[in-house]
Amino acid sequence: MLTFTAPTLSYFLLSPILVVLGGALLGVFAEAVLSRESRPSAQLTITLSTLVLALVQVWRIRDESSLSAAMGSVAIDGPAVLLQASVLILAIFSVFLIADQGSFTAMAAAIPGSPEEKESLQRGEKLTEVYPLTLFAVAGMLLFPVATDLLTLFVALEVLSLPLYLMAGLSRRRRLLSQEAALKYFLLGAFSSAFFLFGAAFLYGYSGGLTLSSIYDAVIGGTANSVFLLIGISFLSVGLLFKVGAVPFHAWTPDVYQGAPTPVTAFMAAATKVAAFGAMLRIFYTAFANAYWDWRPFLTVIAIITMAFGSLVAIAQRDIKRMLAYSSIAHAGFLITGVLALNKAGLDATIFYLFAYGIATVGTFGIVTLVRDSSGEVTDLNRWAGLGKRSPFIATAFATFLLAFAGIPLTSGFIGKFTIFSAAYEGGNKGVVVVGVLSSAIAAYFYIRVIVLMFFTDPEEDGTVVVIPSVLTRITIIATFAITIFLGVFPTPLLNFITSMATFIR
Amino acid sequence: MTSNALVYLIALPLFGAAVLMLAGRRADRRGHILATVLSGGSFLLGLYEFSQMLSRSSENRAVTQKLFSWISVGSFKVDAGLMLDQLSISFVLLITGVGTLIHIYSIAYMSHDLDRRRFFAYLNLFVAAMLLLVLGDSYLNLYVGWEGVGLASYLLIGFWNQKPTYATAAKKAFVANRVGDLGLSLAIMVAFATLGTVSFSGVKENAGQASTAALTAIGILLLVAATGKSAQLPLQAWLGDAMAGPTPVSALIHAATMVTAGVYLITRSNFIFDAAPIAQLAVAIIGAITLLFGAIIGAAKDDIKKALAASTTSQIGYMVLGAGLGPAGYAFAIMHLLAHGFFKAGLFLGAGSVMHGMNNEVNMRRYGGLRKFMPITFATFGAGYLSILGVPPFAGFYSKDRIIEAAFNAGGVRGVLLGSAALLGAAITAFYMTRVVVMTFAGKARWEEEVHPHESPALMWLPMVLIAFGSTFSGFLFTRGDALRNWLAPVVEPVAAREQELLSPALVSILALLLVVVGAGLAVMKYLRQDVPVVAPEDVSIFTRVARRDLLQDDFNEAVFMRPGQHLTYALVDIDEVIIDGAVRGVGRMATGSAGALRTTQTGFVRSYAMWILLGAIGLIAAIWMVTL
Amino acid sequence: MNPANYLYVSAMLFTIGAIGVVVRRNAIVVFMCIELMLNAANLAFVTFARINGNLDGQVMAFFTMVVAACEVVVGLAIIVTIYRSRRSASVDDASLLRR
Amino acid sequence: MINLALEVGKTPAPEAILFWILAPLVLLAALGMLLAKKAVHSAILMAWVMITLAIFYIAQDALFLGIVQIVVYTGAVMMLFLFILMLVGIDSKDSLTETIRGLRPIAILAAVGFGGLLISLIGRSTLGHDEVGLATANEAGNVPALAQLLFSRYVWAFEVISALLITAALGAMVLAYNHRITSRPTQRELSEMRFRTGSLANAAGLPNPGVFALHDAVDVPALLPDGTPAPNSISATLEARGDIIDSRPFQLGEMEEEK
Amino acid sequence: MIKSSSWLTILGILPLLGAVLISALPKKSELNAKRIALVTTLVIAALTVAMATQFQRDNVDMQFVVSRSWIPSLGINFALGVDGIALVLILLSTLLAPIVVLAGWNEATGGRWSVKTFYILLLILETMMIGVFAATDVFLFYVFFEAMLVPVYFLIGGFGTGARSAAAVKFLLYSLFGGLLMLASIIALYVISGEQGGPTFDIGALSQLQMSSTTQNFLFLGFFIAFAIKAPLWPFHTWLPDAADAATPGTSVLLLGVLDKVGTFGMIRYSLALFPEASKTFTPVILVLAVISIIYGAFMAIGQTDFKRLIAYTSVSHFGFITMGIFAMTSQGISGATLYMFNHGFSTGALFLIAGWMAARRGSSKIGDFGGLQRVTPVMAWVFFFAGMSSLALPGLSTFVSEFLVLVGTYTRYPVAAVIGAFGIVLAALYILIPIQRSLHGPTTPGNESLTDLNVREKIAIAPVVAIILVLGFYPSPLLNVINPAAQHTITKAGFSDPLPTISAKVGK
Repeated sequence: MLTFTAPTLSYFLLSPILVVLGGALLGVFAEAVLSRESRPSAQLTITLSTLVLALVQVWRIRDESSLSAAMGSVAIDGPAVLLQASVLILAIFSVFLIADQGSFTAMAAAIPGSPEEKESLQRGEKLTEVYPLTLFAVAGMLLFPVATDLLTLFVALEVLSLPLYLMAGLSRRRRLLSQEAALKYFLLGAFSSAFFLFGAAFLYGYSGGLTLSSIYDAVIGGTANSVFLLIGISFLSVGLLFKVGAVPFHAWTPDVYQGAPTPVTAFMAAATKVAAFGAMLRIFYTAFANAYWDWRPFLTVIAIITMAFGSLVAIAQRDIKRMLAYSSIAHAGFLITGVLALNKAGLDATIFYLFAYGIATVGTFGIVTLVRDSSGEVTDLNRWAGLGKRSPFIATAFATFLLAFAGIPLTSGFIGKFTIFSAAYEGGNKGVVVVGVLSSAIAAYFYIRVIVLMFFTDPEEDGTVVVIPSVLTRITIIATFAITIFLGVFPTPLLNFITSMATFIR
Repeated sequence: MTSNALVYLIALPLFGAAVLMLAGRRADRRGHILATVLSGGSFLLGLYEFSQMLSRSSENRAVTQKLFSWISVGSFKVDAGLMLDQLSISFVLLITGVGTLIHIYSIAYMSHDLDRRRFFAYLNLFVAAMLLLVLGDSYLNLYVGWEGVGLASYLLIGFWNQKPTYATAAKKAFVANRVGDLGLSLAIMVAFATLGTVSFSGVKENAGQASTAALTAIGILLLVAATGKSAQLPLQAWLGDAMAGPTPVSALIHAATMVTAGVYLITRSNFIFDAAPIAQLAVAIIGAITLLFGAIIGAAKDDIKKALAASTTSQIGYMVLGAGLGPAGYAFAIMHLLAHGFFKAGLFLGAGSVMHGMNNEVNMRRYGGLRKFMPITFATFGAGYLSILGVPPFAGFYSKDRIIEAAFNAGGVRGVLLGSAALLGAAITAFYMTRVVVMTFAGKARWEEEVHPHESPALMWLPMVLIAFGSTFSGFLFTRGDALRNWLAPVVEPVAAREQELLSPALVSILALLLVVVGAGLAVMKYLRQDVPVVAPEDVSIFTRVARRDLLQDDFNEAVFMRPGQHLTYALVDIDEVIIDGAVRGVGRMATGSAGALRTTQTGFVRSYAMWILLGAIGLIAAIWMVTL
Repeated sequence: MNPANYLYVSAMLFTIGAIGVVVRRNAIVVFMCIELMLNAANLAFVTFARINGNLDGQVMAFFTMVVAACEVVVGLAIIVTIYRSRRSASVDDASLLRR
Repeated sequence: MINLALEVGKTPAPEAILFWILAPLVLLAALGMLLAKKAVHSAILMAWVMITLAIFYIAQDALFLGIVQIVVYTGAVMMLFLFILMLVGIDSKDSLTETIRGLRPIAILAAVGFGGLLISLIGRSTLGHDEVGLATANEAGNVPALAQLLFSRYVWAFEVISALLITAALGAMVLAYNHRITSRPTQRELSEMRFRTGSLANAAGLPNPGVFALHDAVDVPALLPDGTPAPNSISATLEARGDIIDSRPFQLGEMEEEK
Repeated sequence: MIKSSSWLTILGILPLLGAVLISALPKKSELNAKRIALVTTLVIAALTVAMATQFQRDNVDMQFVVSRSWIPSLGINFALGVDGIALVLILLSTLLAPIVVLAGWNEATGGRWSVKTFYILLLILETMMIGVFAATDVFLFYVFFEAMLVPVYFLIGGFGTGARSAAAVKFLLYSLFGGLLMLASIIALYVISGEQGGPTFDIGALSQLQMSSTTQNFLFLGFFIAFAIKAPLWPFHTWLPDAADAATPGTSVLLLGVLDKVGTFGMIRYSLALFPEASKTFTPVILVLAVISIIYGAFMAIGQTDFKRLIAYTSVSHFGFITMGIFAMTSQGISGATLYMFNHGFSTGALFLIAGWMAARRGSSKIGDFGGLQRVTPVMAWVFFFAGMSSLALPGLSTFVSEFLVLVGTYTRYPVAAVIGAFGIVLAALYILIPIQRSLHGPTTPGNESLTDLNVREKIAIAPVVAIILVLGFYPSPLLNVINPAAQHTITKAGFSDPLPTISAKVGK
């Protein structure tokens, strides 16, 4: 007869995740008990305090290092803390944007154009379910980069994905597009997670265990030939690369970025990238580290294609959100070079880049929410003409974010690119560096085109205005702007912090 | 020996130029006087230096003045230094002397011009630059003056640049000169690279150790420089057009001084040419060809100034020929240069006087019988005429015959050819100069009715008279006891004993005179005995027509340099636009195009997105399949 | 019997599912094909569990089923929403977002 | 073929027989699912695949999973599918023409390539050890052993997955639940509305569909007394699906004219 | 007295202070903005001259050195310092700045943005210019190098004429492209330095690195292409005419006069110093490009119909000379090239300012639209003529000294290149004289009769330029004495020495 030993979970180490999950449950509960009118403010309070509390918890566990927080399913180490903190900070800013409820439909179930929809809008109802959904997604994102077995990874992947699928379909305006985005995101997401799972199966078959450490051990001392390992790595990568939007697994990105409500786009562009790359880093740096000879070539090719494709196709975009989507594809390529580096510098640089990029992304989409006409957000690039004249500060902030994306010095993006490319060079991937640099040159073109449009083209009288941002949105934009500049000029504190923290434990 | 006064030779006229330029209209009233006084002051200073020099032994006559270190980089060290030796002083006196006279002349000649002040500013600038040219103690200093006179020449040719043709003429002069300057600057580079110095003394010292090839290269490049400045083939074409400038300018710059700078350069560089026989021969050949070339053109010109300009080309050809004969010819070249300075200046001033009295008419076919109206002009012109023909005892006789003689004595076929050319040139010279004199002063009056020829004012004829004295007596003075040759001796090596004499001096003189008589006679026959038509006859031989077109020099330049150059320019402009910028834009278009093409992969169909994922996965496992094979 | 045979079946099922996602147009069928892929993965897990002699694979397969069930709920909700808006369940009709 | 037969012969247990019977069937069913024109056929075939897989699980000592597979998957998930299928049109068919140019040949190539490569790779793999079998692991019974793992080693994931379930519920509610904005009209209000507004045409209720001898199906609109069809006699859903049969052929007047 | 280490920082901060002051002004006070800008730039110019007097001429080390840790985790320092070459270029920048402000007193009006913005951008640009020449940390240099693009971009695009925004974009993209290639090389240097004893960006330390020749060649190319674009060298030049055409005259002066020098400065400071071996390898190619630039630029200038484009192409030709001088690797070549950079700033600056004034008065910068200006606006015509003479390197004017040094320096090592390049002298006469003939000379053409001559402000602005051109033509020693030790140091460090005269070689035998 089996004897059952009760599992030991370190609730302290898991507290960030638990806090967020708890907050989400509280949100669901509030949804049930509170009146419709009081929900928005209550939900916002719950969500923000949850996230802040979680951030505090992350800070409290910063010096911990443990593989046994959850029976070996979770590793708490430096990178974990950094990535979780990044996710939480980005989530807080995103929630600020989400709280500006102009972007969400009042009644998701109502048929677009139906009287119910109109009625609900007229009554000024709010879709407060977004908050708990966001928290669930955040919980998944917190877990994804710290999970150390394939099972937890898979569960975390789904926990972070499902709410996002839903949230993508909740746009207030152009709901057909939004629902279409949700459908596409969902179908492709499920498709790719099937690949992930299939890959996990083969890795399990190869190593005889589900944990990353068992894979690591099997790579070093296993008796099997590497076929299963390779199949496993490949298919697992398909799932991960899908999440980060690498070519050729990128196709969902522009459609979903465009269709989803802009605050959700901000959230998923910034935070999902952190989570997904965090997981990638952990998996490739720990489980697969010694098999780098097998995965590096194909990941190199993907990095190159991704950078080039993203930069190139962005040129042809006429919609600001689609353009940013392709830009995010290109950035995924740059980030993969950091994974490829497979050294400490690469780890540090990738984490820094993720944070810097995420901050700038949230800021960028925050500004996108502000440019509107009578029918909602204006994302047609041509109608952004003359924004610099209408609203110089917003335009300047936007230009700064774009310059950060382009990697112009004195912005965080430059430090990010510099560190990540130098890590890649150090890792021996000189070709990738060259392609990266050339892609940056191409990318500069379309960023600059937007700047030209904003500053050097005369505005058309087409009713496009920059609305006065709400306090929360304003905080988001100002804070992200400040961080972007600060990290460009004085990156040292953060770089040092990351360097001192970021070491994976196995 | 050092002197502190040399710089003032240059500074005086330079100061004048600066004042006249900067003061603007305020200096309109007295400016010309200031300029003339300063130029005269320079002349007096030159005379003073000359007298000082005479009081020293021939070895110690040269004086130098180091002003400051001009350029010093690594071993390339050039001081702003001046050097006045026997060769320089000859030029200084010519420049300032003739220059001052022409200043005086111009006061009257330009009295009606609103921009007279500007004219005098240029004149002073020219004098200063020319003095710098002859006083510089290194090739680079010389170069400064060299281009400076080019600038002054450009400004003066284009003095009336509101006439587009004059502006073009000025530009042409500058560009042609620049080609020559290129030679000079390259010569300096070669000199520095091989000899490590660019000062005259240094080059002279080191020339002995340099390879003949290097020296030949320097020599040829210096010759190129000389051809540009001195209007020798193949860079002669600008001089005729340069007559666009006011006539005093033609007298001073394009006859007496600047155009002879090439001869100065070659003579100054005698140590190089003496060690580079090929270069020296090239000099002589260029001189010989040019003297004939210029003379032939001169014979076909109806414009009095252009005829004289062609004559200048021809006469400088003599000088260059002389300089190309080496030690045997340097002194004669310089002598002819000085004599030419007088008589050609006189001729030009005479021409100016004629124009002055003829409402600026330059077409000799519109002259005739002016002798009666302008006696003084006729007399001074006549002195210059006789001098250029080489009639004894006028100055030209001494210098030109010596050159012809030296040419014959150059030895072998070379000597015969060069000498014959020089002799033939003398005959043609006689022809065209007689033609000029006859058409202008003799025969019937052919001018239009409203023209009232009159003698020029004293301010104009006085300088003409003084210069006429020069053209009459200078030759005699120079040759007396080989005065000039001995004077120049330490600068240009004293001539070696004559090895052979193909023709005796007397024989040369007789031959030359004979030919002169023939040439003059022909001209008299053609232009005095027959009536000169007012409009140039069109039914003339092909040779005449070609000569009238300046022996096709402009056509040649146009066909060989200008047109291809223009076509090249237009082609390059197109290339820049279409190919180079086109490539840049093409990269942009390629990016946009491929972006547009790649964008179509985004079909909007979720199934095709899934297909991408599937294909990606297939790509991955295909790669695995390959590596594990 | 060689358990690898199950793996072959699993691979084939996975392939069929993947192709189904690409070629079928009805969103529900597409979704079913994805479920097929998950099941194929499960079969692989179970087979590997047997090969490796531990039950982790079976636990994983069990979790997969739970996840799949949740996915089904969310997925079908999305599909129904779209159907209500467009009166169509064809994924091809949802192609407004492009370029 | 011979090899195959030999292998079948060598297999000691009935598992092999089971496998070689069911494996082709499951693949055929999957293929059928892929190729079936009607969605509902696909769903039925899918259910068969799942049941077969459950049998495979049981055959591989995964008793618990096999049962769960049948109960959860075949029982719940597939029912959900069928349910939704009913909702959106049970017999809607995929049209045969491929809308995306060139997709079909690529898909066939991809299928062959993907499957072929995968199988060839699996065939090439070695694990370096023989099949261990689950005898030891299942010593105390499959279910207790699984429970042991589930509640100790994997308890964290087990906890987290609850978030997934809540998300799913919440999501379904967000997307499907149409909360009432106005209060529901009472019976009285409804009847007042019926009589006081507009004509009295609908006062007696809508006509029933298909009231003919030839046709009494719900998808045939009723004919009004004047002989015209009454479109509002059939369900809006059928109308939306386009599943309506024209009622004109059954019109009375036409029959008279035939005489 | 100011501490030696504070000089450069003060110089760099002052313009920013001015910019802050201007931005604090109320929106409408244009005149005050101009005044502040003028005063600030004048003060900086005066301070730079004062600093230059403190410069120890014979000390080849960097002077006025300041080094603070900036991003220690990447080994990046805020390190400034100047040698003779950098000092001269900083002088050029700060002297040109007040001239540009004064000369372009009204050029900011009619721009896309307020006059205030123009001067703020201008002052920011001045900081960048000082920084880029003073940086002794490669990373810092790169930051200035790239960040400089932003104000220029806005200056061209916001205040220029014609197709300004297209030109600004072309300029920016071109420069960015080059900059990114350089970034790749910088990254490599960083990594290599990390492998050889600690990552650093210090030029001195980087020049000690051991690199395989292949690596060196590639890294050299990364730097060189960036500089060649900046300079601009054929065939990377096509952005320049567009930019110069579109920008305001003042901006163009800074663009041609200072910004482009960053390219040639970079070649001396970085290409030669960091990659001596690769420099040797690529010298033939570079010389060919330089010679092509000289001749090609000249021909293109001859073929232009617009003053601004013409001047831009003359610069292509001049930059050919500068590049040739640099890669001749002789002290005359490098000193000459450095001096050339300084002189070119003033002579081309003068040309551009006057072309700008002419265009402002006439409303067109087409050469054909002018005619007979010498009679109408004599002073303007004369100054243009003077600047033209300077541009064609008339002896006695400053450019002659530098051009001749470049040619002599090149000839001693690469005679063929020097000889072909020297043909640029002749072409220079053409490209200067043809427009002079067409616009200044000839009869006054319709539309030009009533143009006004230079006013007092303009005369004051241009006078120092004329004076500098003239004085340095006769007395370049103050600059040469500063440049020479640094130039000598550069070639010595690159492993070269001046070729001896051939006769001394012969004598030596």
